[in-house]
Amino acid sequence: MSKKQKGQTRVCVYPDWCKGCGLCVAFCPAKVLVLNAFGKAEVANEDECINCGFCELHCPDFAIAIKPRARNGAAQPDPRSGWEDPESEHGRASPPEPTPEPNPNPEE
Amino acid sequence: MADVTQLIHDYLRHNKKFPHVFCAGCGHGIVLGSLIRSVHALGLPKDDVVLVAGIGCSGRMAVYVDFNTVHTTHGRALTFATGIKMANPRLKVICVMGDGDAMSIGGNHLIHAARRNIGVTALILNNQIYGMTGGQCSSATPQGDISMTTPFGSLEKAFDIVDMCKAAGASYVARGTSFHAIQLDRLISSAIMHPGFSVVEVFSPCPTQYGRKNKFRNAVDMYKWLKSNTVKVETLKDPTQKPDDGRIPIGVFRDVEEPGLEERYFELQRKLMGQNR
Amino acid sequence: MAVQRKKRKRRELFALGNEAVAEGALLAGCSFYAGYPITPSTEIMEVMANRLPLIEDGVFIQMEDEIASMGATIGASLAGRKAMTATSGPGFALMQEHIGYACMVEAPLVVVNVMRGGPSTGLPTSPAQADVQMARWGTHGDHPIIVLSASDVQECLEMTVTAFNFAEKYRTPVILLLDEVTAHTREKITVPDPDEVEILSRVTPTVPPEWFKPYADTARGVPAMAPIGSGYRTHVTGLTHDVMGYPTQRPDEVKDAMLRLFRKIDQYYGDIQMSDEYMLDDAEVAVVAYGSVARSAHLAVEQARERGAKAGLLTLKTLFPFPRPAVEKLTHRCHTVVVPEMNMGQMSREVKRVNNGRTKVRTINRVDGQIITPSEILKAIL
Amino acid sequence: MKAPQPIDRFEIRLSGLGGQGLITLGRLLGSALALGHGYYVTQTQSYGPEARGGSSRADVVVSSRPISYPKTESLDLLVALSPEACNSYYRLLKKTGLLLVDTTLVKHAPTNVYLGLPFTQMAKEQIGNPMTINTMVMGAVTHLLPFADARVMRKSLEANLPAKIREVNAKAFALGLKQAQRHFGDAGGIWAAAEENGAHSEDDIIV
Repeated sequence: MSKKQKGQTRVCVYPDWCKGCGLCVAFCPAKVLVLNAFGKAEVANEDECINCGFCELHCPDFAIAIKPRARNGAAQPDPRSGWEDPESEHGRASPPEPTPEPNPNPEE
Repeated sequence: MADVTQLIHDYLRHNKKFPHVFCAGCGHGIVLGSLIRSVHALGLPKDDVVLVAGIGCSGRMAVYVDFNTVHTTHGRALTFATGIKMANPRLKVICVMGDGDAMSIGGNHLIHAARRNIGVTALILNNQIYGMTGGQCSSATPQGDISMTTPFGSLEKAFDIVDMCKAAGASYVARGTSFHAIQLDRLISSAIMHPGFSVVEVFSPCPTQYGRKNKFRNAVDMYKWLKSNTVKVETLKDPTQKPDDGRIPIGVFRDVEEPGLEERYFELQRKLMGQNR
Repeated sequence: MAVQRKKRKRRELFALGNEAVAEGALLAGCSFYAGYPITPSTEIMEVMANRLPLIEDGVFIQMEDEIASMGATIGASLAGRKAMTATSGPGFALMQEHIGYACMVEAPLVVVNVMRGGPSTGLPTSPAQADVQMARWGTHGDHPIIVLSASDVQECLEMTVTAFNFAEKYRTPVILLLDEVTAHTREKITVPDPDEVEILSRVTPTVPPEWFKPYADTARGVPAMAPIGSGYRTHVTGLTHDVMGYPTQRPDEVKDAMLRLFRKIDQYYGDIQMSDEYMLDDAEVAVVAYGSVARSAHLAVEQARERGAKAGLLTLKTLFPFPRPAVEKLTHRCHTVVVPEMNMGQMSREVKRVNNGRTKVRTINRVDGQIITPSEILKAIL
Repeated sequence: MKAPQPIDRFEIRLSGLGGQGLITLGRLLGSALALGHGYYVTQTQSYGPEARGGSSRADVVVSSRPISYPKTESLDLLVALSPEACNSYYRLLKKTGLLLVDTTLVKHAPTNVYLGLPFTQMAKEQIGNPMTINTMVMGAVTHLLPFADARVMRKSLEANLPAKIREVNAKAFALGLKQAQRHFGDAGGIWAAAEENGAHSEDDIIV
C-alpha cells in the first residue's frame, strides 16, 4: 500500500460469498467495483486499482482479495493457498483450504 | 494488503456454512476479520485463543473461526470467560458480546469483570439494537430512536459503554467502529495483549434492524454516518470532554498497567504455598 | 518378602455437614470453586476460600451472583477442571438456566443445594426439603439429571465424592441436595486417605485432533472430553448440536443428540440408584426417607421395633433417577409405606407413582421450618 | 484413649445470650467428647438473627452408639446463662435432668433443684476477661459429666484455641472445674440425687 500506483493488482471477488452490501463499491476511491445485475460486486476497472486495501479490509463477507499482478498480467499464484486466479481455466475463484496446522500434542 | 483475505481464510472453519449468517452490510463480519488479523499479527497460536460469545448476532461469530470457541448463554459470556481464564491463565480469552448481551442482561457481569480486572478481552459489538430477535430496543439504543419495542421513539437514555467500563475499573478501554478497520486492528491487538480487563466497544452497524427503522437508506449510509460522525479522541482539545458537535470520540480512553486478577491470585498462591512449605 | 505398606493417612475431624462437603470435594480432586454466599450453604464456600489457595492450581473465586458462579464453574469445567459451586434455594433458582446449559454441553460439575424453607426468601436458617422436584425439573427443556442426598456428616463427605465421580463418569452436572439440619450438624468424620478412595476422572480423547468428534456416540453414550487449550479446538454451544459440536436443526441429528443425553444416564440406573436398607427384611411398615429426616426415621423405626412393630427404613441416597426397584419391592411386601418429608409431598409423589395403588402410602409433611421428629414418625408407623 | 463407657443419648443444651460464646462452647465440648473421648456426638446450634444479639443456644447429643436423630428431644443437662433461656428451655429438661445456671444473671430459677455458679462475676473478677465465661462453663460441665475426663477435655480445649487466647481460657477452664468440684460435690452423687428427685417428683405438677 506504500505506493499508490495503478495497475499493480488483481482484484478478485468471490461471488458465492458476496452479499451485495455495496460497501466496496461505495467507498472504493478509484471506482474499481460495481454491483452487477445479480446484486453482487464485480470488478469493472481493475487497472484503476490503487491497492489501498479498503475493500479487502471492509468486506464483511471475506469475499474480496487483492493480489499483486504477475508480470504477464495474471495474479501471482500462492503456492501455499490453492487460491486460484479467477481467470484461470477453472474460471472461478474458490476459497482456499485452510493451511493445516501442525498437530499439537494433546498431552502437553 | 495482499494477504488479508488469504490469512482470514486460514482461520475460518471451512466445514461451516459460508457465507456466514450476518446480513449484507452487517459490521460484525468486519470485526471478525479485524479480530483474526489481530490474533495473527500477535502470532498467537490458535490453540491458545478462546473465543467466548454470548447470545445474539454477535454470539454467532464464534462458530466460524478455528479457535477454541464457546457459545454461551445470553448475557453471561463474561462469567464463563472468567472461569476459563482462572482455570487456565495461559489462555487468551476473548469475549464477544452484543450491546444487549453485555449491557442489558449482562450489565452486572460487565461491571464486575471490570472491577476485578480479570485478564479477559471484552469485544462489545454495539449495533444499538437487538438484531437476532428482530429489532427491539436495547440499553444502547439512542434516546428517541425507533425500534420494534419503541415504535414511538425510545424514552430511555443509552448507556455510554466506555464511560461505564472506565468507572467500573477496567484498565484498558477503547472504542472503534467497523468503518475504521485499521484502527480497530490496533485497538483489538492492544486489548488482547493488555494484562487486565480490556474492553473494546465497536460501533458495528445493523442496516437490517436498526438502519431501516431510523432513516438510513442502506448499509452504505450507515458507514458514511460513522465516517463523518466520529472523531479520533487524540485529536480532541480536551479528550476527557465529549465533543460539542455530538461526534463520537473513538480511540483509546484508558490504558493503565494493572495486573489482572489471575496474576494477583496466583501470586498470592505462590506466596502462601511458599510459607506453607 | 515384606511388602512395604504405605501408612494410611486418615484424619478425624469434628465438622459441620458443610465442612464435610468441602473435604469431600477436595478429596475428589475438585480444584475450582466459584460461588456466592447464601445461608445455609456458606460454610462450604468459606472452607474452599481457605483451602483452595493452598493447593497446587486450586482456584477459588467469589462471583457477583449465582448466575455468574454457575457460569464460571462451567467455564472451568470446560477448561479441564473438576469444579463445584454451592448454594441454597434462591441461588439454586438463579442457576437453573446454566444447569440446563451444563446438561446440554455435557460439562461435568457438582452443584450443592443446601435446602432451606421457601418459597422466596422464606426461612433462611431453617431446614426444608422443598427443592427436590426443582432439582429434577428446574431447568427448561427435557434432560436427565442425577440428584443425590446425604443424611449425616460422614455421608456429606462420601456423597460429595460420589457426586464428582458420577459427574466425571457420565459427563453431566450432578446435584447434591442437603438440608439445613444436615449441613449445620457437627459430627465426627473420618477423612480417608486419598489412596483409599476411588476417584474417577473424565475420559479425554486419544485420537489426533483432526479425527476428534467432540459429541460422538460411544457404547457408554459418553463422548471423550477435550479440555480447552489442549489442541482440540472444538465449538461448545448450548444450541442443539451435531457430533462435531456445531449447531444443527436437522431432526435426525437433534433426535440422536437428545436421545444420547438420556441414554447415557438411563442405561446405568443400576449404578446410579443408591439406597440403604434398615430392618426391611421382615418389615410390614416401611418408612421411605432421605436427608436429615431419615435420621429421625431411623430412631422411630428402632422405637417401633422395641414396641414389637415390624418396621423398617429405606433411606434414599439417590433421589433422581428415582430408585424405583428398591421402592417397588417395599410396595409389594409391606402393608403401609410412610413417607415423611419437609415439604408438602414431593418425594411421596414418586413413591405413589411407583406404588401404583398397590399399598397404603401415608405421608408426613412439615413446612414450618422444623425437622420431623422421631415421635411423629413413630405415631404414623404404629 | 480409654474405651468410652456406655451411654445412651445424653442430651445437653447450652443456652444464654448472643456473645457469651455458647456456639463456640458447643463446638469445643462436642469436639472434646467426639475426638478426645471417642463418643458419638452430634452438635447443632441456633443460626441467623437468633444467633446474633438476642438469645443463643447450642445442643450436644452424646452416645456410645451411633446417633440417629441429631437434635435434642429431652435434656439431661441444661446450661442456662440467662433468665430467658432458663425459663424457655426448663420445660424440656428430663425429670432426672440437671439444671446449671449462671447465678450472676439468673436470680430466680424456675425450680429449687438446680446447680449454680456466678460465672459472669468469676470471669470478670477472677480471670479479668468476661469473654472466658464459656470455657469456665466447660470446666464446670466437665465436672458434671460422669463420662468426661478432665485432662482429655483440657487438652482438646487447648488444641482447639489459637495461641493468643489459650492460656487465659485454660485458666478459666481450671477455675470452672475447681469451683464445681468444691460447690457441687462428687458427680456420681449429684446424678444419684437427681435420679431420686426425679423419681419423687413423678406426680408433681410442674407449672
